[in-house]
Amino acid sequence: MAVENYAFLIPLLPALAFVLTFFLGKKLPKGGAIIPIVAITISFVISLLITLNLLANPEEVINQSYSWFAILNIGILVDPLAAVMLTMVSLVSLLIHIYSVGYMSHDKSPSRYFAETALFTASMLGLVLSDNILQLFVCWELVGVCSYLLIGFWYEKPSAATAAKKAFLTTRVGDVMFLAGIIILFSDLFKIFNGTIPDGIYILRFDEIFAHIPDIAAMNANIFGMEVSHITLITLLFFGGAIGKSGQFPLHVWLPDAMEGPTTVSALIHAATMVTAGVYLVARTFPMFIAAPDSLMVVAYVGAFTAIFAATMGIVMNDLKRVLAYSTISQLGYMMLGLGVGAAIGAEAVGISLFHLINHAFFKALLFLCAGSVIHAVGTHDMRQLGGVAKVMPITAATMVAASLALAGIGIPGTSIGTSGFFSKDAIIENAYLFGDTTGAWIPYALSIVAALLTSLYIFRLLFMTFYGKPRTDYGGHESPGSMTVPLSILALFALFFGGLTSKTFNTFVSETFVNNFVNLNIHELASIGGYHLASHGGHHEPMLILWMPLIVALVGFLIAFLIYGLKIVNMDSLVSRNNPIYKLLYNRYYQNAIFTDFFSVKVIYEGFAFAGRAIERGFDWIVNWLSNLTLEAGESLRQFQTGVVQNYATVVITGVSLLVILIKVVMEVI
Amino acid sequence: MAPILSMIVLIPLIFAALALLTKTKEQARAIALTGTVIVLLLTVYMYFNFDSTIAANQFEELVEWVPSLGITYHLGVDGIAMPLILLNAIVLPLLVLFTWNDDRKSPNKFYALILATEGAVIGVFTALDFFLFYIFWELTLIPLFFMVSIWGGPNKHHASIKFFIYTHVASLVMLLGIFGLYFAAWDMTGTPTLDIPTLISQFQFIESGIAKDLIFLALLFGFIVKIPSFPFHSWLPDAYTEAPTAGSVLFVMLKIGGYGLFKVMLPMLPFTASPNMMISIMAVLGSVSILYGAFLALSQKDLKRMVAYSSVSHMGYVTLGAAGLVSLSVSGAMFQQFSHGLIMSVMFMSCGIINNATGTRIINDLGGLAQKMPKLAVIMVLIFMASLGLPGLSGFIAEVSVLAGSFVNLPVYVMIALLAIVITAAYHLWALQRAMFGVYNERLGTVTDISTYQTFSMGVIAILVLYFGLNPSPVLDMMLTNSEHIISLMAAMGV
Amino acid sequence: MIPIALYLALAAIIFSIGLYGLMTQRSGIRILMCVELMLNAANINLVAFSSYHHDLTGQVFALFSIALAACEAAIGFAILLALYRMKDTISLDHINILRW
Amino acid sequence: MDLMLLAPEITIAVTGLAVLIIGLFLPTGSKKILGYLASLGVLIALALTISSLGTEALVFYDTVSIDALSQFFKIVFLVVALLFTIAGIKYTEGHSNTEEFFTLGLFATIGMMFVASANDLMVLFVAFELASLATYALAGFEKKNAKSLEAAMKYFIIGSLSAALMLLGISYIYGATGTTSIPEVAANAGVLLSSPIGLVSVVLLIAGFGFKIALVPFHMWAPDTYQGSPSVVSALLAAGSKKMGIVAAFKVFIIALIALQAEWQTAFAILAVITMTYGNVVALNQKSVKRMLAYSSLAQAGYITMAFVVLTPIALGGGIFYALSHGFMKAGAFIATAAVTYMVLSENKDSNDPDHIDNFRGLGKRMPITALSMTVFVFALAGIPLTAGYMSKFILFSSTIQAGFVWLAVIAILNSAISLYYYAKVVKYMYFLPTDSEKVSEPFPYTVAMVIAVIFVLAIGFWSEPFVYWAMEAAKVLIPGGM
Repeated sequence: MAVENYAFLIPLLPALAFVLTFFLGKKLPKGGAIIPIVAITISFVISLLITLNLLANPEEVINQSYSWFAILNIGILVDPLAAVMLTMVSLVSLLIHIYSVGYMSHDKSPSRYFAETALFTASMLGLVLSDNILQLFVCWELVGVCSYLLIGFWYEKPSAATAAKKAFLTTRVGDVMFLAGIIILFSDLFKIFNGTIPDGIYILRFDEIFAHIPDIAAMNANIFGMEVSHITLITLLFFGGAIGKSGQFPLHVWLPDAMEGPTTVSALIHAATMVTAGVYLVARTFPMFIAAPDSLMVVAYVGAFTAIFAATMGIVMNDLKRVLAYSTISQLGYMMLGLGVGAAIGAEAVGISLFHLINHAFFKALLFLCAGSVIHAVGTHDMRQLGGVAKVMPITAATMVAASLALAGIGIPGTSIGTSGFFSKDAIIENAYLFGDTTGAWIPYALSIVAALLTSLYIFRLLFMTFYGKPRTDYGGHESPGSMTVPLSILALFALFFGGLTSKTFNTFVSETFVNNFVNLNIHELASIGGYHLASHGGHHEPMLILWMPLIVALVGFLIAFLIYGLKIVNMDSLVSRNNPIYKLLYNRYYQNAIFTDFFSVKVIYEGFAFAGRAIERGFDWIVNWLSNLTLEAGESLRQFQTGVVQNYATVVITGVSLLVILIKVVMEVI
Repeated sequence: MAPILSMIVLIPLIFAALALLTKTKEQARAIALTGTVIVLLLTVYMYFNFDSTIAANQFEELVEWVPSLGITYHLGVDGIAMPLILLNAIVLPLLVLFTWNDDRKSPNKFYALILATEGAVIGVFTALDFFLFYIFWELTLIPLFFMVSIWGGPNKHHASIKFFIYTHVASLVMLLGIFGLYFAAWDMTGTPTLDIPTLISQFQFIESGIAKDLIFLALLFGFIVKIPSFPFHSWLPDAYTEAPTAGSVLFVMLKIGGYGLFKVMLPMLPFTASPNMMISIMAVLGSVSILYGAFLALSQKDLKRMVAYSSVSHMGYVTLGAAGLVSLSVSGAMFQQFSHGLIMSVMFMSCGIINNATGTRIINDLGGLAQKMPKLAVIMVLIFMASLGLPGLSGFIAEVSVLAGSFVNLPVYVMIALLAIVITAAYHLWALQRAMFGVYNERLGTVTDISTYQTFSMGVIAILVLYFGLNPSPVLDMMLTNSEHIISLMAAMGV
Repeated sequence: MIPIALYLALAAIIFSIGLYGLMTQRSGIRILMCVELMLNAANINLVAFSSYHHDLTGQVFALFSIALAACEAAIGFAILLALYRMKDTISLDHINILRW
Repeated sequence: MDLMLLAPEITIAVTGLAVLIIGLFLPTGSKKILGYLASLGVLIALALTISSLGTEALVFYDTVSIDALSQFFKIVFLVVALLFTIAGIKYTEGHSNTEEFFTLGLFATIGMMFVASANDLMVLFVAFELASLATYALAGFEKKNAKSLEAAMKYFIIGSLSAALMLLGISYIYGATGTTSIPEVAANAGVLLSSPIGLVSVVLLIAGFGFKIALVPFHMWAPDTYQGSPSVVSALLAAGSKKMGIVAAFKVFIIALIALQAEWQTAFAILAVITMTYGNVVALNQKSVKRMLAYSSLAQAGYITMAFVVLTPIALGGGIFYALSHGFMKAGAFIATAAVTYMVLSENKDSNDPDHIDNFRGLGKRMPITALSMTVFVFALAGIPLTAGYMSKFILFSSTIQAGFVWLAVIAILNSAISLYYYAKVVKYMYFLPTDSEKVSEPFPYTVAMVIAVIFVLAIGFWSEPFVYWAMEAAKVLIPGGM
């Protein structure tokens, strides 16, 4: 099958669409939306064909490399991991594009919007396709800048412009760590090759990197007195990048603000693409993480903590989109946790995490698009002003319920009945249990369970406040047009059934990536480099309670939400008050804005360092000016020497003669 | 073979003289455009006949000049010089177009100075004799000095004199180094010569270690002031800021400091008495420049001044990469020169346009310009992204090569430089956000978007930035050839 | 025979007197005279050395020097005269428009 | 004895006398011809000198020597004289005593030429005085002008003092060695080593020559005189008579007193540093262009003095070459100032400070040729490449490094950098500061003189080979053998 010869078209077509839309879009109806839609459709078809082909023939991994510059290359790598990502990204992006045709129809410059989203899609697809870490970084950054452009799409709104900047800068902090990781990796490989790299070998290619994991692991760096293996260092730095991109604590602060962009952008960024890039990065370089158990531990803890941390804030937000934003952060935490447990279960972790990633992409895109649909219709995203929207927008409400069920992870353990989120999230939580069982680190599991409860609580709170009951204000509104509801419905189907249908095959398919193909060391050897052994998965069975636990807490969460927001048996005003310190803390988002933005960036960097810098700069200027003034003043005072009286001149001459005699004597003595 | 190098050096100078004789703006700019386009055509011809697989000097011309002092008229280009000549040849015609419709006093002098600078700068890149090299080196000062003094901003006198004297001191110190080298070689071989390749190859035979170090440091000082590197950069913000837009662009074209670093310093480096100390000096200066320039840029209120400091920061990569002593880092540093030239010219053009349109460059006084100047906004976003090192644009290639390459030998310094990346992003975005986005500041009055000429010249450069970001090979290959050559020399010495 | 040292001492004394006068006097005429003193002190030296070496060069030199001193005096007086016409004074203390 | 060897000197002498005599019979209105006559004479002498380049001979009982050094310096003096006479044509316009001006100038030139070729201290002293006396008179040429008279008075008094010091020094040398012939002094100079007389006479001679060269602290007259004298005369003083001091010092110290090398090398090292630094620093704030040029002249003298310290053939060649370049640059700069002064005075007869820098405002528009020439001169003085000044500094400074005097070279280089400030200031005034005044016609003879100087300044900078060659040949006279 020749479809692999067209794999390079997957990112290229949207990129081309970007150029065409950018220059021609204004002249076409609806901002030239048709161009990216067609391009992405083709990308999706190719991706799907490749995925199907890989499913049938797992060994037919596509890997093509071309020299780029110096000893670096560009190339494409489509293995199962990449293939599923490609398919998901192109599909979700396609649906969002179609949805946007309606959503953006009233905007001033839809062509710019479609151009930017096309570029965004292209970058994301390019990221997934990369066969080397540098190209991945390139696309990673492009994704970042596209998100900057899209979040700041309504740039005349100061808040949008600020949010865009914040998003870019915060992720940039992670990017720098990522880049540092790449640089250290490069230099290690460079040294391993002794500085002479044979032609045709591209040292930053993943297969090349993985082949040298033992060598890299053998290198140690001394950081503040601690001996750290380079492999741990590099993977931690990579994870630093992932923290930024995937909104993990503490670099998640940009994500809620990113809601300033059009809702479709939020869907694109928070559901399918940008935020998953971090997870993908860790998954992509998972063999390295396997060899660095300390890093995996960090991944697990950060993931679990982020999951609960974000969820707590999700329950107090009143802004529809913000709740979803925190939900995204929280779910990304789950994905990270899923990867982190790899220290216990090996390559399967990639499968589990990716599965949740894909499912989350569908239901989160759906949630955002539903929210967008509501906002589009009623013109506000403050939930306190909504209520009873279900009556006005039945389709939107129905799809929203489907998405919420998926997010909450409702399903019956042990069967194939359940929403997508059920299968993937449960798997993660169960594996977290296993992780605790194997390594003795129970905290991630505990956090993930509580987070599951909170997840259910905030999403049903959202449902009740928005769709249930009576309108709190007179907002009018109507059901959205077909171009919007059709994608919603398709996504709803995915959100409900994708997990159930694929849960058996998906995991093996994706995990295959690192089990047999592609990496010349098998996963157990890698683990032994890291100094530990993977648990044998086969004979292990979790207690029944553990299997049911996620569902139970989800239902508890629903119940609480129903009691408070559905039946209103608890007076909200007593809880939601300025006097409640917990509420205050949560509502103010743990004061992180104050801490990060105001204190850290503004006060410390801007005022502190910049002030110091200016002072030093003035110092330099002062030195230069002082020298020049000194010279000028010396000139001025030496001039006085020339009195104009001729007798003085004679005196000077005569004194000069005498002094010269003495000076010569002295100098000659000295020498 | 036609003396093509003499032609590309002399044609701008001759056209400069012609431009000086013109009376009107129309004549002057036509002459300037003709001259620069001829140079561009010749350079392109030369580029396509250039063998990028060898590190040797090509298109050499050699004529005796002052034999009793060993002075020759010796020109030639190698892979270090070729891209920089190309940079000048490309940007200068566009600069002329950019200023096409400007109204200013004495346009004849203005265009004459632009042409003279081009000739002098290309002269530095082609000279293979230190005497000639120094002549062109100093010759670059004069037109720029006039440029700032005549058409500069309110503080032009201070800025021009400061720039003139400051860099002149540096040149003189460099001259001392040249003298040392010249006579050391003369003593050893018995024949005077100022031929650059010969002198460089003689450097290793100098017996006195102190003499070698002093010569090296003197030359290094001359070059890094021109780059400029922390802490010798203080002429730059004033000069760049006070210069008219064209002057700032010409300053940016002045890549002679970095050129000297690669052409003269690196081949000599392994033979100094204490190469490790020299490497450390360069590495410290480079990495501190990157960080320091970024912080200073962050604290600026004036857009152009911010860009000027960002230039200090970016040029730090050149020094750092040169000190990295890995072919990737060295070629990356060379590429940084090339890329920085392209990016900064558009940055300064943008500053100029904003200043002309609104009458202010204070970032906080601007706002929402993107609504009134959409074309400018697109170009500016692209070029700001390039400047902050966005992949896919030329700045990234350079920076990542420098950082990755240098890390092999200089991990700590690279880590310092990495700290600057976020700050770099911060000030770029801050400026973009405050100046271009947000609510339009009505006090700025009515502004119109950039003219066709301006769009063309900025657009072409922006496209080149993109092109070289995606496909750096056309210039990077020859840089790599040369840097590999340099590194192989060092490897042979066991450094 | 008078030892050469005495001639030299005499010359040195005369020269010093000339120097002293040059530094302290205000009148242009006196300054001119001091200059003449100094020149002649040197002439004494020359002549003394000439007789010491039994060599005529010194005396010839002295003759040339006397002639030159005369020329010098002539020019000097001419300048002073012109100054006097203009300023009605030959006190050189106040002639200092050119300074710094 | 072949009188043809002295043909240049004779030509000048004859011309001088002819000018003087013819002048007596001409009415004031038609005295312009005298200038042309003088110029013609200088031109012929110049041609004769150039044609005799390379000859070596001793004449007048070995008291005068014709060699590469003397010929080279004679060319310097004659070129300066040529510029002086050409510019003088305009300057003396309307003066009743034109003939005196040219005759004095030509006589001064003869004095300088004989200093260059003196092989005997007596000849040297007499020629030195001849040049001095003529220039005393020239400095006071404007006898109705208080400044000119004051300049002449100061020049005269300090000059006489220096002459006395020099004569005293020579008398001691004569006393110690028993001869005044330079080669014989050299042969017997060993005696001086053992006695304090040696040191004293060295210092006295340095004071004597230092007066002409204007080395700090013997320079006191120079700024005042250069400022007060007519600009054309200042040109002769700065470009010509200063070089006379240098060539005299070359001959006396390097040839005659080489045995006392340690003493005078130290002295010159001190003086060079003080002189260049003082000159440059004080020049920074000057408002009178002539005074600024005078201080710059000090600085340049300081650079040239470095040749005495370094004392390698290349350094000496560089010093000699510098003397040539400086002749053109400084003469040109003063003549350009003369043109400006003329312009200012023709607009306002009572102008007090015709050479004030404010009068240079907008000169680029008012007198384009003058302004351009002045730019070339000051850039050359500053040592901007492709000018004579750069080439000179190149050779001189580089040889300083070669000889290991890095500290001296560094000081010189820093000085050179400082000097850029005040040179650039002149250019700034001429081109960047606005003026309301109109364009004026530029006086033709000044223009000719300036253009000649510009051509040479650029030619020496660009086509340096012959000049460098002859400078090096001249240096070989001082230190035979060479490198």
